[in-house]
Amino acid sequence: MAVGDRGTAGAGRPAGGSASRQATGPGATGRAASGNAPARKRASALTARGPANLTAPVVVPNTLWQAENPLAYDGGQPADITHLHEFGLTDAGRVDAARWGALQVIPANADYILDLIRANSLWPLLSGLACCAIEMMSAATSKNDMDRWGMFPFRASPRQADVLIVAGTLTTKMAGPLVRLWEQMPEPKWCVALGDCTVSGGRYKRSYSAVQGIDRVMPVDVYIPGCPPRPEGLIYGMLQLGQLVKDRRGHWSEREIGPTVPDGI
Amino acid sequence: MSQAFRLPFRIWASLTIRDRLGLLALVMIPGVLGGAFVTAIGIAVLGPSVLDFLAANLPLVRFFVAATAILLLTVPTAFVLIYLELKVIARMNLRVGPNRVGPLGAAMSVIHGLKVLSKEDFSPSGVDVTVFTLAPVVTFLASVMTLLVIPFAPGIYGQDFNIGLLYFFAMGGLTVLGLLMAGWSSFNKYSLLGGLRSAAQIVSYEIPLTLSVVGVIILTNTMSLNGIVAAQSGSIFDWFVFKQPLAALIFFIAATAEANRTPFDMTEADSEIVAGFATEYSGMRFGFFFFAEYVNVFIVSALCATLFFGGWTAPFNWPWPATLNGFDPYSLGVLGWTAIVLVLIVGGTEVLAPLIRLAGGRSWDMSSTIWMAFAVTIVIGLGALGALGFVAFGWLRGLVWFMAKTYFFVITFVWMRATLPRIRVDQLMGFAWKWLLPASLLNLFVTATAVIILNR
Amino acid sequence: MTGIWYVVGLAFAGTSFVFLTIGLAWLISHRNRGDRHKGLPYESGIDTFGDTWGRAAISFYVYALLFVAFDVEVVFLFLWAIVFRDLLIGGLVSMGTFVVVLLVGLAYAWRKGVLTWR
Amino acid sequence: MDRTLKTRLEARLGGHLRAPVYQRHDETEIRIDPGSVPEVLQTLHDTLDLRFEILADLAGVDTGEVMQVVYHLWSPMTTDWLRIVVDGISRDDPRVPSATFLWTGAEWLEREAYDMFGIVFEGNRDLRRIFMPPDYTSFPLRKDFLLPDDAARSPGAGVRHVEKPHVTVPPAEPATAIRRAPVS
Amino acid sequence: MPTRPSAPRRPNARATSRAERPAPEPVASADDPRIMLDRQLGTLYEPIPPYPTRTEREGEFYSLGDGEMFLNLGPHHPATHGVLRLVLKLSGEQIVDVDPVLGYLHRGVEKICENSDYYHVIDQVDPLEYISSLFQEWPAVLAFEKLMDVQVPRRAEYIRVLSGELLRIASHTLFMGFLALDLGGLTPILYSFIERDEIVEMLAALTGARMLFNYYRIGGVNGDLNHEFMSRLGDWMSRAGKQAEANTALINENEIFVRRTRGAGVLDRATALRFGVTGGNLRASGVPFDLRRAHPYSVYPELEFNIPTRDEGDSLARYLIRVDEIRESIRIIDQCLNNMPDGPIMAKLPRLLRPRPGRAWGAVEGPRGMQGVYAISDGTDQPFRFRIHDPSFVNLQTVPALLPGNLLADTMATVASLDPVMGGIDK
Repeated sequence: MAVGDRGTAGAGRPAGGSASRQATGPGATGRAASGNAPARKRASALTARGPANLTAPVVVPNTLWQAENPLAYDGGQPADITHLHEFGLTDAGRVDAARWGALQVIPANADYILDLIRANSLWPLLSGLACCAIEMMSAATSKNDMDRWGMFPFRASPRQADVLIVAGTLTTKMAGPLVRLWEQMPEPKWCVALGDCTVSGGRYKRSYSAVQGIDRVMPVDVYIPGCPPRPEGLIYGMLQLGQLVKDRRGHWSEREIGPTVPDGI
Repeated sequence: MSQAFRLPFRIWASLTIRDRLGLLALVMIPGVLGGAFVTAIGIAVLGPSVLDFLAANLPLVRFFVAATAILLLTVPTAFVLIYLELKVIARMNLRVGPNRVGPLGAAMSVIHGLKVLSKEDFSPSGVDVTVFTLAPVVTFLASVMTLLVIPFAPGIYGQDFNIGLLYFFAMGGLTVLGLLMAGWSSFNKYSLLGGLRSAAQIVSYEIPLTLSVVGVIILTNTMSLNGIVAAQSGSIFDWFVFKQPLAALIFFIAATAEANRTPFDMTEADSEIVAGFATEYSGMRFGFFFFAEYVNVFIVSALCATLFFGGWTAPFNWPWPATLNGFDPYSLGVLGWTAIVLVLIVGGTEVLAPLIRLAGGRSWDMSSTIWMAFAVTIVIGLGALGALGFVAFGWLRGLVWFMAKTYFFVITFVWMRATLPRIRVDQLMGFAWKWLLPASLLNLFVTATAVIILNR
Repeated sequence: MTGIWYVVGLAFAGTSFVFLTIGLAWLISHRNRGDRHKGLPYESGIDTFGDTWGRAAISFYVYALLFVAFDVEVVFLFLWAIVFRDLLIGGLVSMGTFVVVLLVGLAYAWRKGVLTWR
Repeated sequence: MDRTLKTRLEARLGGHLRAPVYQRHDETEIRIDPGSVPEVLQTLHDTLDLRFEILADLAGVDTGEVMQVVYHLWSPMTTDWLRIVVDGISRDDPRVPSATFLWTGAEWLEREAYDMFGIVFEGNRDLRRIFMPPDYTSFPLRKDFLLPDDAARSPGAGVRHVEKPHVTVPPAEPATAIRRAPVS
Repeated sequence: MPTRPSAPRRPNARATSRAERPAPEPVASADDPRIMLDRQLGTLYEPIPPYPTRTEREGEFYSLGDGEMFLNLGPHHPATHGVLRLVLKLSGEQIVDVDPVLGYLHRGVEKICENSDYYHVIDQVDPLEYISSLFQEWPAVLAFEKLMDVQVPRRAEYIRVLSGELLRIASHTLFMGFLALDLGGLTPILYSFIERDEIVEMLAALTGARMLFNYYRIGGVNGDLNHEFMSRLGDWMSRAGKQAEANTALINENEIFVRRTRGAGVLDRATALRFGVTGGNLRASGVPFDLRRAHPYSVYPELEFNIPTRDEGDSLARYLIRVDEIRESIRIIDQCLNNMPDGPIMAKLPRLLRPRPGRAWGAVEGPRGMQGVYAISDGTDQPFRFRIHDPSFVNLQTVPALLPGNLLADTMATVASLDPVMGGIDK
């Protein structure tokens, strides 16, 4: 969809020199050692490490957020499910039966009308992580004015926001707070992944501390590639989100938890 | 929710849509029929006595009408103000502002409000749910009940208390209670700071606010707002803004702080304490805080207009004698007016359609021509009726002037919000206690001395 | 004194209005779906430390005390202002003394540095 | 490059230099031992004809065999950057005296060096992890910390810190096992 | 955050089919026990973080006095630029102590740069200084050119200075807007973004990117000046000075703004030097240290401009310094346009760069201070060590020294006036 200035510029340059270099380096023994199961070992930096200690693998515990409710999101999944759309294939977490409590006739019809309203009043959460946040602000300011579609009042508190625009690289240290923010937003809520780093890891595909695409920790409704995408790209993505809301009118119980991309993108 | 409580929901959810509809019909049809029957019997039997009862105490009827009108008018007022703020601030920011939803985005605020209505109303685990739910109620009430005493026009007011001003301040003071409840019950440090700030701020600015109007009371000898407006009727120079300029200034500043507007919006300073007292609020309970803020702005502006700018009195006498020289609009009666309106509409359409066809040339087909003519006729007719009413009815004249003055101050508040940064909390307090309070006392005693000296 | 009943009636009407609206919102709004994080207090996405309902700083209460003193004064001033035309010079003198006493108190508080936010 | 600076440096702290002063472009480089860091920095900062007042940078370096801490200083008395390479810090137990007694601003720079390399700065009163989470137990910028070629396909990609186990240097071919920086 | 009991492991999604998947149990409502906060387990009432303090300073910070409480600003907070997290120890509204927590945007750029070749490094360092990313490329290419003894053509140097000063103006304009926004003013940020968007669009005409340009090259620049860039620049320069005056007049004359920033966060000369603060923050404290003069690195010796300096060292001074620097930058751009030489824009270089082993340190004066790069080459096509020195990292470290004793509202006035960029701070 919205193509940024240089598309996925600088997304991790596969192997090339580094692979060959590491083959000459300790990667030779590293590959041999990489197979064994990780055993957690707390080794303080202050204790002198002999070669014997160095050979033992140092495994870092997962400091990410883990869902208390396994059906809600992908928290605490075994590592074989790395993307939420794989989780979405399993219809676990899809069913929303508790949503309407007593009245399942009236609100289903109410949704049909209310989603038209929701699509026209999407309040983003004022949360900027990195570079893309500047472009997000630029999209809200005079030159290209998101307020025209009613996307303007950037709420500072997640309790009053509708859309979480994840603008910028999500690191493993920030993932916990961000997922908690997403959790604390009231239903109905949507998530927009802005920029390559949030879509797929982008230029930090090879980093040791960046989450490779936020759809591993939270559901995403609209992906906006680009590094960074232009403000027009963000506005187009938000309009596509509004279209997505309209397309799903009255079908909230089937809302997919995982990442969903509207047609035509 | 306990399992037992959830059981009927489970059963209900297990039904199909058709079964649910059938079940609903099974319950509702006899209910509706029976209700209609009982109502008919009741009207037949009790109708006359009820009418006599209502006729006996008209003030009660009047009050019910007033209360309904007030409650139903707060929401549109808030919507108009929100749209005004969106659009005016956008213009001041060199932006366009909402322009997709409705003509010029006029429906934007309504859409926002309905969206807030349809959001999940979530109360976090840590909060004190009772207080958490009561806080927006108190805040909203505090702003709505002050509307009871505001004279919109001659004869159009909720109630005319002889202590109207005191009642106004008493009710307005309830706002701090609501904000403090919200901040305290939210179990959130931002909310706590916001609530405490609002308490200290509103409490501090209550003093200059009330002291600044004492001079007006000395001049008018009454606390009834109608009396104050009546005391200012006449030419523009009878307005108290000319007799009490300092009081007017102090009142405006203190009122800004009372309404938590920029530059005094410490309570929801979003760059310091995220959303202030409303941080944990979502859904409609947040929406009522939202409403209350804007209704407060309206009320404060209305009171500024009432106390110092002559309320509904016209700033100048109508330049030409505005009489319908003896024509009494009531004499025609409903039928007469209906006939006139119909004739005007049909005739106007007939007259305008050829003109529009001539002006538009080929581009207008017949139907659109006629519709256009009809619309133009309606607009012209409404304008004519409005002018007629403006000349004929005093209350309409007063309402127009009152609203004009009030919205002038509303625009001023919006302007200040777009322009000024926020002042620091210690500067806020210092300003209230070190400048406004002595100034208002000074104004008070200068007024008293002047009254003694001039002896009038 | 029927005015109080008007006030009570309007208060009742307003309360019912608010609760009816919230009830309507409850009908058409979403139910919650999420886990424990949703109930946690929002503090920039981080766990909060310490008791939120702990003791607040003293500076807030000092203003409350000042407010009580001066608000009572204002109540007297209102009544005094209404009848001011009747008691002209005497009323001015007596009220002047009353206010001056309070102002001395304010000046004392000012001197003590109460009015500087802490 | 500033020749006079070389003579000044040799005159002031000749005893501490473990290698001849090396000058290239607009940089003057001296090499010292970890033990003499406080003395050298104090001298450079206080001496009137040196007056290296501004700590431009503090960087850790892992050459694969030893650790280094590199200071860059700026002085109004010369047109050169002064680079102080503290050489010969053992990789197993890297310890360097802190520079916070002279430049408070070195505190976070040292925290970063500790976070990335595990270099312990004795005397820094706030030597915590600064970038990585507190319970992180590895040092990313060490040379035996390998990036996976494609993080997406590596075990535990994304949702947990991507790491390969530490390995020892096989003593057989030290020349090729770890690329050696052109030091000494 | 403390680790929570992990979720029960569901069977492998690929292995089992939908039929044998356990029926999901949705959470019913807010008062569902699974959402209810169990006060025993939650860290809600713990006065301090649950883990033992690791250092002396941490122990001193995480000890509560009477009537004090901790307050988190950030990592998600409207006023902390990006994901900075400030843990404040408050008594009432007064700040007792501050503990900045970084690393929420640590992307491991240095490690990635050490694993990518020299051309790729220039692209990788872009997002660090994401408001003015050219100043992050500049020291990198300086250091690399020192490594491989490249002589940069003068036209390329002039183009570098021209684009750099343009971006400096954009960064300073944004700074004013953010400062006003954190003080509660709505409008200045929008005017700032108008200016910034114009500059950035004209740079996009030059470099092809709007934000992360990847424009400087080792031994030159990527593209020559083109017609669209020059025409946009001409339009902008014709009213740049007037526009800057208009934008600043909105804030300078504002009594509230001046009262809030004057005397807030005073950073005296000695403290600034001890902290190693650079850039406008240091010049606001009275030290005329500007690398463009203190250690000239490009064609700056040929250009004439002043180094504005102030002595107050408070937020207002830091703001006014930026205002003056905008004027100076406009002067520099004017001179660049006047005596822009003709000639090549790139030096002759091989496709695969293998500089001979050595070490180099390049530093330039960015909008926030000294942007430095320390590069070690070992003869391969990838830097052996690539160290990035960011000014805002050093500037931000003065916050614990500036804030205590002030009010909560002063946090924004001070942090915003230091003008941090979290991308560079967290690398």
